[in-house]
Amino acid sequence: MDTNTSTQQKAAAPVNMIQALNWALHDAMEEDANVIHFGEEVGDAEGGGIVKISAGLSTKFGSRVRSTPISEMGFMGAAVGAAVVGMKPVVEVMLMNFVAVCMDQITNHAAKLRFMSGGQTHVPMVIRTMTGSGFQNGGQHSDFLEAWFCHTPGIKVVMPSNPADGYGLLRSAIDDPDPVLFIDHLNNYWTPGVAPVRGTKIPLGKARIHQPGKDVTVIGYSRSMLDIPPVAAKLEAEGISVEIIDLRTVSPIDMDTVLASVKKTGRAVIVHEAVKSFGVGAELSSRIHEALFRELKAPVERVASNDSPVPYAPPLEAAFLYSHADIEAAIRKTLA
Amino acid sequence: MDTNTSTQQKAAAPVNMIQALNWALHDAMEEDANVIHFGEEVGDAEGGGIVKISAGLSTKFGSRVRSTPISEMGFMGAAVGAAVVGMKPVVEVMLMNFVAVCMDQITNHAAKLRFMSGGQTHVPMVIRTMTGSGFQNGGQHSDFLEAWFCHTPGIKVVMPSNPADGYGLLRSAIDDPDPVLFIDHLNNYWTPGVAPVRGTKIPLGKARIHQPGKDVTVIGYSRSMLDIPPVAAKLEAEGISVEIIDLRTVSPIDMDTVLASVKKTGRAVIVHEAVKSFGVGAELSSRIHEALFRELKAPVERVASNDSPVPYAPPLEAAFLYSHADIEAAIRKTLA
Amino acid sequence: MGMTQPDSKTLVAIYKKMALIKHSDDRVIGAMKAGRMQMPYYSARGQECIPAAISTLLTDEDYLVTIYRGVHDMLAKGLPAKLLWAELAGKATGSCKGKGGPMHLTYPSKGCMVTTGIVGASMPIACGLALASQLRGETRVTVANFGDGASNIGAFHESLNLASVWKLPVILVCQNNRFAEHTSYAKGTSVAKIANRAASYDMPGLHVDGNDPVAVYQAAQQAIERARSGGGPTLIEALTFRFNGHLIGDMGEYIPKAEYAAAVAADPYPKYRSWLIDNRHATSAEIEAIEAGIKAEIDEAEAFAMSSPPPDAIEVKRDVYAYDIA
Amino acid sequence: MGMTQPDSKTLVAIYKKMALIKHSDDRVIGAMKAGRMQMPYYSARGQECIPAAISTLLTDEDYLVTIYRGVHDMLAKGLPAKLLWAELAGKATGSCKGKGGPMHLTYPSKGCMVTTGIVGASMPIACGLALASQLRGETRVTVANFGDGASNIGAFHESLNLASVWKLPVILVCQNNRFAEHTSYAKGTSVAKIANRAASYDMPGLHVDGNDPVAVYQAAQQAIERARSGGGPTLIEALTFRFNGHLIGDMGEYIPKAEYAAAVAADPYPKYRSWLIDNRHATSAEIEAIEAGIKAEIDEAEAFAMSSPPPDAIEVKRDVYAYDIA
Ligand SMILES: Cc1ncc(C[n+]2csc(CCOP(=O)(O)OP(=O)(O)O)c2C)c(N)n1
Ligand SMILES: Cc1ncc(C[n+]2csc(CCOP(=O)(O)OP(=O)(O)O)c2C)c(N)n1
Ligand SMILES: [Mg+2]
Ligand SMILES: [Mg+2]
Repeated sequence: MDTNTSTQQKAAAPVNMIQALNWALHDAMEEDANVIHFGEEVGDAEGGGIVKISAGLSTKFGSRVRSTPISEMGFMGAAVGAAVVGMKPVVEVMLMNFVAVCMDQITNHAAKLRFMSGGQTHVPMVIRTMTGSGFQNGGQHSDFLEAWFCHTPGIKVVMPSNPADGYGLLRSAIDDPDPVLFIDHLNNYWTPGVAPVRGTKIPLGKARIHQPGKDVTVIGYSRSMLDIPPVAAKLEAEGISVEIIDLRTVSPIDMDTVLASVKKTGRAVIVHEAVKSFGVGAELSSRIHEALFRELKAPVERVASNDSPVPYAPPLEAAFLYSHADIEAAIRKTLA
Repeated sequence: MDTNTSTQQKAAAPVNMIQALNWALHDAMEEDANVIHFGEEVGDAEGGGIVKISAGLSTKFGSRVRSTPISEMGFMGAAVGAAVVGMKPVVEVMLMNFVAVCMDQITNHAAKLRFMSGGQTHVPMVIRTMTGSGFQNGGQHSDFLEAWFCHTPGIKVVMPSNPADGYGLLRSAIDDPDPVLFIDHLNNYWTPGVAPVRGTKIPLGKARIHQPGKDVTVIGYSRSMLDIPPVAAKLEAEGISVEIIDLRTVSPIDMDTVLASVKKTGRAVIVHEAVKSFGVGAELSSRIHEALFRELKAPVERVASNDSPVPYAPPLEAAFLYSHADIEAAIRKTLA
Repeated sequence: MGMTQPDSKTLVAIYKKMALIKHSDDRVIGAMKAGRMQMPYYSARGQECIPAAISTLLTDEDYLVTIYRGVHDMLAKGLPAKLLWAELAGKATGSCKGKGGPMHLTYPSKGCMVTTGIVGASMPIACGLALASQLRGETRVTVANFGDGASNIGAFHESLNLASVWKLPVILVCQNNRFAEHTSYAKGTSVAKIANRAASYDMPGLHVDGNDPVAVYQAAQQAIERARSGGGPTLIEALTFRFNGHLIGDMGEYIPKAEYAAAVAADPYPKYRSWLIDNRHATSAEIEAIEAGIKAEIDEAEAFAMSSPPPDAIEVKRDVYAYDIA
Repeated sequence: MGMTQPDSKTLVAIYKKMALIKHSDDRVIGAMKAGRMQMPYYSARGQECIPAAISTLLTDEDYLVTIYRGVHDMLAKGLPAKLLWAELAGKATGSCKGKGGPMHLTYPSKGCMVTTGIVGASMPIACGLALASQLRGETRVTVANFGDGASNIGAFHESLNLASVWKLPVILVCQNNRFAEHTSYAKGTSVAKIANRAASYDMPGLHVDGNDPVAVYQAAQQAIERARSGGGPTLIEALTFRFNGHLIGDMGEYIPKAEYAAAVAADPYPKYRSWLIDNRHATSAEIEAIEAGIKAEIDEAEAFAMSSPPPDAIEVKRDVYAYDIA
């Protein structure tokens, strides 16, 4: 990896998500001395993060980048405090399940201080974390928990699916005056993609039409954006035209883009890795039904993971996650 | 309050929720030595709980009832450990927002140990907590957060609305072999209601038809069951017949009862105090649309609180919560 | 690090803050009893000399984080009484526009940064404020208040460890009033002195009589000098008592009668006034003038609060994010 | 409380457990390197004498809670190697039916109650197991394992305080291997010895050489006797090292070369074997026989794991609740 050599950001050379996020951190830190970064193992002495997203940053930016003791409540609260006086902390929670030990600082503090102080203070911090099944990490290291935070007013939730979006969204998340939870997925860290252009920021709250289509809208974000396109390609061969939307920001949802698409196609399918019940898909589905009930040709379908903890053994992990066949079946169901 | 005098449970004399829950704890502890109870202030030396739900229990049951240090992660984990070897802890989290300091033991442990151990262990514990806006308790003491736990496979969520249900559901929750989150609401602790009959348990996962009706199904639970009936009564006068369902168990939802009702009425409105976006209403709405799309006469409506933290000043608290007028408008919308 | 005996001017300044806290508290409770105000109110009556002495050593640049029982801390640090009263009354003119209430008092221009209602949460946030000053090369210090009960929660441990390994300029002030809600110290806390827990973090731990303004002042002075000069954090445990229970309405049945009587007999407020006069730091007339001034200030604050308009309903849509929702 | 010098039989029993842990670990890593197995595997190679010595003092009735790096603890306590290997291999015959994996090993019939992947979480759960025995009037004790890094998280503090105020029969064993993932002890931990933190909870804190089975045995003996006789909890810090990094694949770049070399030179396994022979607790032949027996046991375990069927997909619907879902 070319750590921090942001001069190398040429649209031509493909890079992976790790590189893109590393560049985003680097560029933000270089431009604004208020940007600081901490979390377990993020310093170069500790390897620059477990997948090296922070590589080179402590070497270049010194004490603005710090490896922390294992004390998520402590350092999450420290991020809140620093943000209240205008620092812009990017704090890493190594894996998403560990938010469970520091929810209080995120949901009772970061998300609420602007409101509770009557706007006197605000909390411009980013919480970066990663997750995903498929690595035999078992029940306590694999969950997608974005719905908890989507249900928490005051915080935004961003979940990129590719390197260029990752860069652009992380830059915007760092600029944002309010707390942003930024969730990576482990499944495509090393997959090359189009490189970001230095300084190109992608606004939060704007979805991306990944592929236009006419017959059905399939909405994904994060990991499911790896799975929807191949299914769509298969159906394309049969003459089924799929419009794919990558939400990118999961809260607030870009309903304008979603509704415009579903108004056109009359059909919608939502795909996410988080367990199905009470997930993000439920909110999207209800909003689409509420807004377009008369225009819908079929009920909105949800494709998501099994309502269980994430299992360890590979065949069970496969059974936990939705399959491509599930996506295909859901699309066909809306067309039936 | 007649603490623990369960002989006094006569269906004739109305009692309030506090008394009903106290009886449920008492009767369960009397019948099964494995039932233990702890939390902040629950011992009689500390007043028997801040609203006295635990009054008399430590006096009668000794060290099986304990006031804890302020260390929710510690004592929640202790409940998990005790449950794993067959104790049946009822652990109190004083107010719902404080679950944010002990989420890890609830969601990563209590909810998952049965699955992760391949069924070798299970966690028969009850987490009791209370919440509700309208008491000027501000942003960190008033939230309904049930959706977080509904989205967590392995744990059940129970939210009673009246004393008899409170008693019967708490008894079943204590009997249940899996963890149950039991959420009271502050708004009707002191409202008298029909007394429970000693030993009468209400099965988890079964909704209650509060009132039969023909034109529209209104689904509530917990606090919203105070608000739906008066609105329904008002509309009744106009000839609008409302069927009211009290979910009682919010996860798993009794979809059989819900769908049978909506199949009949063709219309549904969901009302809860939690903030609207990504709330329980979203899951219900999507499931109803998914199952009854062709039968529905109008899209399912959701009535819930404003997507903000709970404010302090009474006029803002009033603006935060849905109003009776909101419920009425939603019902009328489905009929339009 | 010097142990300065504060001069008369300082001693009187401390008294003035104590008087403001004490009288404001009496008046709030009076207004509540008379039905003019209604709220969950956590009186700190009895604990006033702790923030009064500490904040005399702080500037407006220094940061404060406190808890639901923090009106005394906020007043001592400079939150104007008018804005406090309007906030307690839930008015649009309150420091938090009526959105926060007693548990979330905030007033950044005097360094009153955060008030939390979650036990333990003041400490991690204070570490972050201190981290910001450290990284910016400022000499500000941050004071974090918390109770004895809070010393048993995880956030205490994580914060003290973090403050120590990062040598943060933070002063952790445990106002030990012997009770956590209705739970007595020993039932919840496994150590004889909370100050001793500092040893777990290679940090000085000072144990002082929290009812003695001079003792508190001297301990705070050491801690603040240490923090300002880059020496890192200090834990101060100040032993005190709260006279009005956990919150208004609490009848204190759980407090042994003799313990309560002894605590009231040791009420720091009249004791300190006599001490000031006896030791000629102030005359009775000067003290009377201070009290009269404070009475006027609170009269004005109460009148302001009562006559202010409530917030408009639209405010629930504001301050959730930087932009308005819906 | 006596400080018994363990007899030869006990010393050899400890060795046998060490050998089982050591050889199982070598073989797992071998199988991974050969591509026969794949998993996130947290080797405890180097730490084996801690659980080997402690569990010699425990019965099947005593409870154990450990962490992701806990294969050694589980084997020492009695989790059968076959069931371990099948679980690691993700097979239906694994102790957790392939649902848990290395981070969630469980085997209640030998007291192996919970393995957690969340740093710090072993301790509150252990308090609950100990509470159950206390309330039931049993003499069982509970052992909770955790790392040096875990001593900085809130759950440590809350658990030790709770264990102390409730006098719970729990032994808190910190296996201090000097690193938390890639972070060295001093970067994360503000105290010279973790055992010293026991003072914050009015609890004995024992600091021992975790590579010396006799020292570990004697410390554990004190702690277990204290717990069994109602004396309450003890914190034991056992100094050790992990030779295979945080997890397999970790190349250890963050470990100073000299530190690593010194640690390997102090490898407790060959050292203890020589000591046993030199001090005539066992003959070379006896040791060889033990090793051969263990080799056979692991051969069998590996063959069992490899030949076992994977779990059926329907298993994701089972064990979520007492009933099957969907
Ligand atoms: C995490 C958490 N648990 C429980 C509570 C409820 N609660 C509010 S104040 C309090 C007692 C705190 O005691 P202490 O720390 O001694 O402070 P004091 O109120 O005596 O000033 C408790 C248990 C809370 N606010 N937060
Ligand atoms: C709450 C939490 N935070 C972070 C992690 C990631 N993590 C796993 S192991 C580990 C290091 C733990 O170090 P230590 O306690 O010394 O135990 P060791 O691995 O050295 O045995 C970390 C940070 C986690 N599992 N849980
Ligand atoms: Mg106190
Ligand atoms: Mg370690």
